[in-house]
Amino acid sequence: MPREHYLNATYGIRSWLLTTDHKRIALLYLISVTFFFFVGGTFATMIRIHLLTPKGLLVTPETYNKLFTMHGVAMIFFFLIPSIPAVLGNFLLPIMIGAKDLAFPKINLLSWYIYLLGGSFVLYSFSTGGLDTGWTFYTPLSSVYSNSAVTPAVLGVFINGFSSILTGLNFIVTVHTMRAPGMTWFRLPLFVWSQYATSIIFILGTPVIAITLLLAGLERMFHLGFFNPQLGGDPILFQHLFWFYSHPAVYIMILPAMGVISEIIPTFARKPIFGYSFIAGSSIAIAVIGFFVWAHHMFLTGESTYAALTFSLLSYLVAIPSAVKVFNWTSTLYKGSISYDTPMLYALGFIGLFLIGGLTGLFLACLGLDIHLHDTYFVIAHFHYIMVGGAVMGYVGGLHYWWPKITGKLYPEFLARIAAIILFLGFNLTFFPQFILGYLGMPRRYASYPPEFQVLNVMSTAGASILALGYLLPMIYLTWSMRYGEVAGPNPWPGTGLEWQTPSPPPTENFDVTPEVTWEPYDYDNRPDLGLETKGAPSLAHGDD
Amino acid sequence: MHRTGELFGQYKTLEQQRETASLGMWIFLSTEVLFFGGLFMTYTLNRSTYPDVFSEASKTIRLSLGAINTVVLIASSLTMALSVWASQAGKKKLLPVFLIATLILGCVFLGIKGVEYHDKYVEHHIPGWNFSFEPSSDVATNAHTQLFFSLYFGMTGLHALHMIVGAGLLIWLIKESLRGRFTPEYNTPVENIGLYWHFVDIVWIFLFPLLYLIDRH
Amino acid sequence: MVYITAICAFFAVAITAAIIYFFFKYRRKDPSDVGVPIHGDMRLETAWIAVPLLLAMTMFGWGAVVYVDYRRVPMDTLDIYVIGKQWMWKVQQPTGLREINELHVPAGRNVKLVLASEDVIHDFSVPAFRVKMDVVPGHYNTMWFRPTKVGRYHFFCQQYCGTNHALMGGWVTVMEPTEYAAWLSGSSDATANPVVAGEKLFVEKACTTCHLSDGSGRAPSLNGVYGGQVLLADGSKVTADDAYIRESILSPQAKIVAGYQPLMPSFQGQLTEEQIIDLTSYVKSLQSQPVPAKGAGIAPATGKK
Amino acid sequence: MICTALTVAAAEVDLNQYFAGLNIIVALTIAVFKASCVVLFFMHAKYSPGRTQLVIVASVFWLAIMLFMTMSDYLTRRWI
Repeated sequence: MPREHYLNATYGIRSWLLTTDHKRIALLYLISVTFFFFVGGTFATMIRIHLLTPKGLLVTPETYNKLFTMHGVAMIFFFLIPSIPAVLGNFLLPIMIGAKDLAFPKINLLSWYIYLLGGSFVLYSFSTGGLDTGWTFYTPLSSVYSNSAVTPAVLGVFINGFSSILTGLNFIVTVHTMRAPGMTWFRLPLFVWSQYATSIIFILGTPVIAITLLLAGLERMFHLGFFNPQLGGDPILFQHLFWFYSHPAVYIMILPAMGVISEIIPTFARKPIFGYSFIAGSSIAIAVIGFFVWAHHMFLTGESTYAALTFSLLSYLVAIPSAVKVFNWTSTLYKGSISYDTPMLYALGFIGLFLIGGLTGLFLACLGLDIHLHDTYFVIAHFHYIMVGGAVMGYVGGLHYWWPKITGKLYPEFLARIAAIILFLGFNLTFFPQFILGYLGMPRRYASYPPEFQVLNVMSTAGASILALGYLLPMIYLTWSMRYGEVAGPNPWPGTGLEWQTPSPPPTENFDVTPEVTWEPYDYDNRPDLGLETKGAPSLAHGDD
Repeated sequence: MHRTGELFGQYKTLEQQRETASLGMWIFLSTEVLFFGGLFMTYTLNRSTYPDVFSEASKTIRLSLGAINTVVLIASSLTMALSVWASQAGKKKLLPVFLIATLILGCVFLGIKGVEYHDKYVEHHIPGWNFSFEPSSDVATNAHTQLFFSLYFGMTGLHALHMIVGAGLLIWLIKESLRGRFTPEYNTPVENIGLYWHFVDIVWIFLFPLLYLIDRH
Repeated sequence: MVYITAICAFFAVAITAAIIYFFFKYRRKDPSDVGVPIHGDMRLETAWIAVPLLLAMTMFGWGAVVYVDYRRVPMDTLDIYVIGKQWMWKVQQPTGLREINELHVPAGRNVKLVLASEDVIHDFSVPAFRVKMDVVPGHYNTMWFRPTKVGRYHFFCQQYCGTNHALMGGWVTVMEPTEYAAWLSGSSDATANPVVAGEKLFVEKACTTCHLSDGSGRAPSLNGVYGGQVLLADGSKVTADDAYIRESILSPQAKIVAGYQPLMPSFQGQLTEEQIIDLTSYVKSLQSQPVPAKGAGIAPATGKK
Repeated sequence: MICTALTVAAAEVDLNQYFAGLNIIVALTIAVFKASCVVLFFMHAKYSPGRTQLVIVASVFWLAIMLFMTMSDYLTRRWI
């Protein structure tokens, strides 16, 4: 007779759709987020095929504009932002701090329904006329001139904002009040720290974009003039308000991925993370300073020179905590006991890609260079390195890392390593040429381009097809493993966090007895319960240099 | 999750549950601050761009109504604070009285707001709908006045919407308090809805000078 | 550019190398091995906060110098008006010669572009000159560059502006100054002269009823206004540049000249950006006219009647 | 509380044109005063745990950031 756990505790569609179990809600999110990923991915594929020839291969310029807009909206608002927080965060955060559930389970379920409602508005917009404003919804193009279905899309993103807000609220409160005995702030796993930092952005940033898009929607419906210069409004104000959220939103996407990486690296190097408090602190620093840099998206709108100088300076400051993280991860590898398991491949891939993405950000934050690079393919390549190379690699890596916990099954390791390598290579081939394109001056959002850019575009498209394969593979074998995979056991890697102390899959109430935390995070040396041979004095063992 | 009495299964003690709910409410309110913040930002910029037009337009709103409403709303905040006190002190008879007083004051506020909106309708000051502004027929001024009224309706409308939600919550509270559900040990809903109500009051405290008072002489 | 690339490349290579090195060096040799417990090092942390910070500040400083230089337009420029409109660029040379999706400029001279949009936000970008600027409806932006090499270069619209965004581009032609002068005079004709067109508009729109040149009208004389300091009713002063004149035509109530009543109606919606430029050119042409003692628009005449 | 409402009414009737903007300053100072009273006493923030106070400070701070940094763009445009 199989043990009872959260998956088999109750049966039937109602027990899923009305569940308040954070683990089941995480799976609901997993399904819906994956759906939007493939919607966005389909658009991306069409974009890349279209750009094979200078004149455009596939569609009219009008359709092309809709494709990249819908790609952006689906990927950013409905995949990247909820991906790690709402799937992995939802599943793991309560377990990692030793709680039975989030602080407000019903609100958690509500936020999934809000997500669905927002998502259906957006899908409605996609299927009736599409959306051609760019994901940035710049006014007055979106509020006056566009002929596409802007209103439902704006409403959809507006509604979806509340889903993020409620998730963030739930996380912050949970971390504050629901920790198990002994789980002090500096014993929290770094993943929890990163989720906490992300939630700060959810709480303080998301309402601003909600009201901004609402105003833009009202402007479109009732011909008001908030952002319409012909009626005395100011389109630049829209950009200020938009980026007040949307720049921190970049950190919403990357911070949780950084959290995942901070979990994977110590596990597969079998040693404590280097500079725990600096990694934790840098998450918070990124969340806070990330709010003070938004107008670096607007250096060339005619904003004041002084404002531009301030925002450029602050943008450089926000680069420092990210650099600190990278240095600390790299140092964690030093004298570790490193294995080649799939999550580790993703984590190392993440560092490499994030490094390139982050360093090219320095180019863009530089006022003088931004004059040339702004709104070119350089920007596209930069943020795809951060978001796909960073956030998606982190998400997929985390999914692999915790897959045994979520499903209780192991995935086929060999296939998974192949997929990780394919993803890494395909990604670089897709986006590295775009840096060069951007440097040569190819503007973004172009349905057709001068012929001299063709070679690099073809390379990029070739890479994209490899990348697409790289995404299909995990999709297939992970689904396969749910049924046919090997049984994982509670702690296959082994990891040190509380989530590995409970059976896989965890019982509905997460722990059979409330755990008490008596150890420091990632402390492999003092954990006889993991069944590993421990080292004595640090400097004597293992190291030969 | 199972529930024993008023304690939900994910918590260990009522105390923990109360703290959690209170923190959750505060964080929700901080979200609300920034939600209204976007509107305040739009207002600030436009006021600084078109100070004269905005002051001209604000003169057409009836100050007396706004002032009465301010008093009414602050009074309702007071009765709300008294309700929270009553629930904490275990005055089960008094609690519904204060709650009903709060609700009535809230409705008076909404009623007066309705009168104001009606005025605006009569004067054709509703943006996007037969809008016209007499003192000047100038296109630009007209557009900028319309901007003022868009903000006026946006800000007070969103505020009124919050009031309506608050009134709904109050009705639920009154019903539960009549059943005697709230005790000194368990009064979180009263407290949290109280916090919400005070927040709505604070928004109005800023809306009133910004929309009615500045440069009106 | 080279500097930043070098620094970035250095870090990228160094860290990647470190990762790869560690990856193979500290490969797990025995399944039950654990790593050496090293928890951190204050000195290292301080170092890798301080060093990148310093490097970042030098990058910032260099970028700031370039940017400020770009945003401060030099005095002796050749002024060309560029209007963006879904989905074409209209260019107006100083002589009034108009071009569409073409821009001719002389080599070796500072060129200032005054950018206006008829509808949505566009962006005028010449990658070969490393310059671009958003073209925002409702106000003017300016950009400048100094072409050095004769030739033809792409320009693009670089801010997404709707369906045919990708087709909204053209060519900048850099010519020898003498060739440019010849080209200008060769294809110019009197009717295209913006000053003439502006003067005609000035009469048509009945500006002349109030703005009398001798300063006796209900509105200030415009002689000598352009480029001068205007004293406003609230006591502040403003430079009468293109942006000020545009604003005065479209929302005259925004800035009232000291000593005058806010009587002027707005011309918002009645003039295209091109007509506004014509009017501005006309006002500009009055720069050299004698300023009347009474009723002048500019500041030195401390205007209280 | 009600008396603060009266001061608003009083401040409003005055012609505060001793120097430009005094009106705004007076009106907003009173508003801030009233709001802080409500927060501190009605909402018991004065007697709340530190983290609640942190939430309040954070939201006001972020609002200030948004207003201040955005306006800093608009108000310095003419400086160059």
